[in-house]
Amino acid sequence: MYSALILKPFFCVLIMNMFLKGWAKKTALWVALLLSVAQIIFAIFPETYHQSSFIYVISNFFKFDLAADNITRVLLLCIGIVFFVTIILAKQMIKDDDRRFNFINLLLIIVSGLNGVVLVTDIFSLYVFLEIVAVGSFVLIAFNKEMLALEGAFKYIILSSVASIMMLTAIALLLLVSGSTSFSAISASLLYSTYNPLIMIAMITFICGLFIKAGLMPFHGWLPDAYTAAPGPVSVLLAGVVTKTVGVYTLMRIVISVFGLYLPIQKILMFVGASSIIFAALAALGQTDFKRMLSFSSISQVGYIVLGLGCGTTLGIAGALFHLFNHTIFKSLLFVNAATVEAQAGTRDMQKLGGLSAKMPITGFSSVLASLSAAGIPPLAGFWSKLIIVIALWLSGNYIYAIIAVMGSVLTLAYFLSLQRMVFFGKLREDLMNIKEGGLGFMIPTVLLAVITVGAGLAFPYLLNTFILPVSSIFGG
Amino acid sequence: MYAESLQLLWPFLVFVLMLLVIGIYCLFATLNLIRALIGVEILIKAVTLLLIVVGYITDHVALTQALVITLIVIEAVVMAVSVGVVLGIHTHKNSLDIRNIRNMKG
Amino acid sequence: MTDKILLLPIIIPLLGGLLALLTPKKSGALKEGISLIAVLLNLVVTFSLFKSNLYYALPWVGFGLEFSLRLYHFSAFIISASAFFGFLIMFYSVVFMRGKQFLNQFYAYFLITLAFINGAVLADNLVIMLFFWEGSLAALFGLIAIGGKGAFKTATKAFIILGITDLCMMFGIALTGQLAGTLTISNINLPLNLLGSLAFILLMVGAISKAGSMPFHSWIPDAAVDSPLPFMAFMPAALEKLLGIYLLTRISLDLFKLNPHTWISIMLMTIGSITIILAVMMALIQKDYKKLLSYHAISQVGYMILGIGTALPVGIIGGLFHMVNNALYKSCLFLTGGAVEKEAGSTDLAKLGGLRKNMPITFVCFAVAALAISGVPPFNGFFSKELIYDGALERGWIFYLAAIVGSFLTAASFLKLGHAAFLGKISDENKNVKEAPLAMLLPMIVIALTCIIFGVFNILPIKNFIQPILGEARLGGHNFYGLPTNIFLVVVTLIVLAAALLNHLFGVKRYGSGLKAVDHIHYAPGLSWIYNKAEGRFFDPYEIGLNLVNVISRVGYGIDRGIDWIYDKFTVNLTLALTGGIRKLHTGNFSVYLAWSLLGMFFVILFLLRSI
Amino acid sequence: MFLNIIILVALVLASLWTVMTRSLLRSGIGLALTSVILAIIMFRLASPLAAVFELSVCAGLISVLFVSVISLTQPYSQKEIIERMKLMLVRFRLLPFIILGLGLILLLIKVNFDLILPIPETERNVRNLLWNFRQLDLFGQIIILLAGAFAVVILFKEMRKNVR
Repeated sequence: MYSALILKPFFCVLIMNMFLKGWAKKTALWVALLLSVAQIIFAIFPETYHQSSFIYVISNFFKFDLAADNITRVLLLCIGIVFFVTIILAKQMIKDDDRRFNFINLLLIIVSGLNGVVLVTDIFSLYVFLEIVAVGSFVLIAFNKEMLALEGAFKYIILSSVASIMMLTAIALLLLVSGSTSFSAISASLLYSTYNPLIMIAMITFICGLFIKAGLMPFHGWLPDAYTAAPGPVSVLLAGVVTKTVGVYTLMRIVISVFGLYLPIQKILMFVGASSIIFAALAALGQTDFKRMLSFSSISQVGYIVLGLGCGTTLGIAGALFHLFNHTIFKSLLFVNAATVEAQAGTRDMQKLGGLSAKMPITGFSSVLASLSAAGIPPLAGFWSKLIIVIALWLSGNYIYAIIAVMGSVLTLAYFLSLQRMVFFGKLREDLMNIKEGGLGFMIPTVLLAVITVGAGLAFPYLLNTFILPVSSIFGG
Repeated sequence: MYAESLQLLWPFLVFVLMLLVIGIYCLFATLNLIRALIGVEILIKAVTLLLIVVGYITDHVALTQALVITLIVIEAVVMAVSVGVVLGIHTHKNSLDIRNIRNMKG
Repeated sequence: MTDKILLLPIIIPLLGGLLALLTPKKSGALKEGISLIAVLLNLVVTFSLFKSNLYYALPWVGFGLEFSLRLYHFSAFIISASAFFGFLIMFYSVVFMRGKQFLNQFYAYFLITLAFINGAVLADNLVIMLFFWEGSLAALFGLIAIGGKGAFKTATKAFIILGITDLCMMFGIALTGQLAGTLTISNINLPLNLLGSLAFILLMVGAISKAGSMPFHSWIPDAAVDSPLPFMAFMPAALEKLLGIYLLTRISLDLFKLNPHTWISIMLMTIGSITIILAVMMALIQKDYKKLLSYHAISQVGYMILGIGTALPVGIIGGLFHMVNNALYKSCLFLTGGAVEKEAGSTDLAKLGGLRKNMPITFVCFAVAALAISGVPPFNGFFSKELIYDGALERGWIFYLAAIVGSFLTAASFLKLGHAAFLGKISDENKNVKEAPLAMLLPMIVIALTCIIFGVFNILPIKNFIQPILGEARLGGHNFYGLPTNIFLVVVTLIVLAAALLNHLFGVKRYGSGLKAVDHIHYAPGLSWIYNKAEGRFFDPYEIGLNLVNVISRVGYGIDRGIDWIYDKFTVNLTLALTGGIRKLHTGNFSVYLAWSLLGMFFVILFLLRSI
Repeated sequence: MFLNIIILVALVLASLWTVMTRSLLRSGIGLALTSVILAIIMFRLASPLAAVFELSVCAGLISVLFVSVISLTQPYSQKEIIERMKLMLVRFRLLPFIILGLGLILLLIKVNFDLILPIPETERNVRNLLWNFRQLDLFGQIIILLAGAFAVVILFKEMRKNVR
């Protein structure tokens, strides 16, 4: 039944392009919206779907080896939400029907790929779906074919290709001992040969490839450029789910259920996570471009997730997962705000902005919410996830990393305060006197994501129970 | 028989490594966007060779062939997209110089 | 059911705050009604809970975090006091804030602050306390930020300073939890060994910075200028003192056993003394009503910390009593300041003067509060200061000296303030100033009356509220209410107060001709001949003394600005340098990025092969 | 094995030439040559189907792609070309020595891998294997081809519009 998640977007694209092209150009948007809502509902209530419905009969025809647990559900939910938001933004920001149709098609392909990444149980199929997402992202970054966008796309292409090479090398070397590419076969064969240097190198090469895809600190060079240069909806998609799924979720999945948590790997994860937190936050502090600052902030927040993962305890991984979810929500929200500001004010340069809060109250208020959540101010959702990560680090004896995590929080606060001061507070510039709040297409995602941020913070005990349980189930079996 | 075939691994591995170094060096040294893509191509060739060799050594030829076929298809698509991006840069700058794509820094 | 009632002091203001936030902008009366009902309900609930001992625990998220609240005499006392101030100041702000901007947010943050402070006081788990504590910080940020232009910068400053100190507290809580093996406050009882002392200091930093002690004070004077005035009466003057000193007392008495022989006690007393002297020096040279008061708000914390730092029963009782008294008269003073600002339109002392006739009731309230803060018998400040003097003298004359000098300067500065604002000749533009409306006068009158009652009948608060906090065992059968026992101290105090008055009169005579300060005879008719007689003799010492005070004030100013510089410039520049370096590394060349990635992988592999 | 080594050396030489030759056009042709040599190795290592794909897609399609792009873009002015020739030589001069040194040193070292190889698989038919066990990969190929089609639509077709 999970194969439907991959098949549905694909068949939608196929049918819309083959038979109904004239009609589909107008309605593609609504079809995609419907799909995203279906995915959100499926992620929250997986039981509601009937096994006998038409699409499932079709999907049973394919022999896909997929698996899902509760972590997957969280990711499917994130993908669904960001998918939804991106479509509405695209409706607002891309006016031309033809171009929008192409955009939606590629978006559907990316979602199909993301669902595949989340669900596969085979390391080579994982690579295939990662490439699908990557190719889609390349095209979407370069969608407007502006110079900067092409530049960002090219850097992404080169670094992503190198990451793919690393992962393929690792896959080939792992084949030497496992003879198969499925997760279970590899993890079973690793039991006998973990401490063989060749296999060790293979594992770490794979992890480094994922580091590049996730954009962690020494491996992050492409990320700020790609995020900054991409069109508004694409930045939301990239920052919200693409790098999170492709890099971070995959890292979690591979480290937890394939390689297993060995101490050296844990140490590396924690070190890389901590360096991302500190250095990316420092880099963010000096930015003057709205989106570029958000991109560095994204790197820093991913550092927290990896730090929690590297901690290796159930609590740490639960915190990492929760932070992944929170980060998806608040960073998408901030990128939506950036898109709104750019569309209304015509610039992303924060030195040319100021005092927008008076004219754009919803955008201003929601960005404050998102910033505070990112900085870990109670009672917003970000506080809880960071708290869990810090507690987990402390309990597992990694005191220095716990302190670094808390310090990173202060830095986060610092750069978000400077962002707020430069963009939303202060004196309104004279050339911006006539600025207005963005249209409905900006406001729906903004309000939706802001509500989720606040709601997740308040409903935290309930959410934690739904996050703690899945992680322990992974450790159990 | 296993041990015998395992002895083949090292020489092949060395040549794979040499190809990888050539590709990486090309990425570092080139001043031309297309040559950067050619460097990536050479990296992919190295990995393809590695996969085939591993399949031969472990006697999983069918599996590695299946993987390599998929890999080649993906490679072709990625290259098509990259060439599209490079052409886009060329229409803007009328040049393929890599120093044109250093606008975003800091 | 009965123990769930403990949630009410948190839920009522919180709900009220959210409702106030959601009410439409135009319906002013609705917001005011909601806010007033919320504070009133809060007052009723806390007062009705006053004598009870309750414990409420909600099994929460697991891993050692339990949502537990505990009500006993101390926390009941603090939440009742904060409910009392919350009610009065809310009553006052309804009139004061009318017609200002951001009303929704003001009421919402006000009530949310109240809710979080109640939560922090009631919490019986360190992490839960931290949660409410940080929440109140966020609300504080909001309250300052809605002030007007420049307010956002001040708010950021406050946020950064308090954020850093809260960070210390966070580490302190982690360390305490580690040492004690539990996070439940009532189960912790640690010795003050090396790690224990470290934990104590970290927690203490959080507590005294909340209370506004040096060197964590520098946002308060800025906030006095920028933020709405009822905020000043509410947060720095009343509630933050209550909360900060509450925590300080808890960690000194319950979490750790502070006794007079530890260096921590000396350290606390030193911090207290320095705060008293430096802040009051700063207060002396201020020329703005609100700013002068805000420096006193800092200086008075010094007395409380000094009192608690003595670790003697008499000192601790004095410190706690002083906390209550300070909250009373300082909020009263700020409220009079608000009345003056509202009616006369300015708080600049140069523009004020002679308001006594136009605003008689405000003046009387001011006079009562000013006498109380200066420690004049029989107002409440006198008794608490006597207790602190007693404790300080027992621990060392130097601390006593600091306290008494502080007292002298406090009295002097309030004479100056009262004289400049209410006495003297009224300026032309202030001719038509009227008395403040009744809703603003009422809270002042109530608080001023309480000042007198707590002074004359000091048995009431001390016996009922404060002595139980220490418990019978520590008191050892002593009682601390009634008249001061040490006559020597009383005499010294009176001499000092008289000296302050004399000093003031000479100052007026010498420099106040521009003010035409004949009115000071009305102020103190019996002393005029002493003043005339002593003019020649006291002339030079006064001049020298004034210069000396000036120099010390300048030094104090320098220290103050120095601390400010560390917060404002140094950290910022350091981060900017680091940031610039990291930004320079991003050259935009993808082969550089590729090189980082490959180098990163190289080192990771190296590490891995080494660790096998 | 000796023949294998010779072919491998040829592969490395071809790729070196691809990277280092001055003209981009020759570089594209060199890439095709590398692919052909790789295909020969694949034949020799019992992977004929993969070799056929390598020949048709890499040596054919991708090389055609590169060559057509190179001829589409007239990269430099005459002066620029001369300047770049020098730069190029300087930058790539080290590469052959590095490769030679690396190859010699590593080939002389004898490394034993202490590995337990897996059991040989039972399914020997590539087509059956692809269809029965790697259906997801096949499906992925279709999706990525579709993505490639849209990429071409977006990046190439609309570009014409812009250029005119």
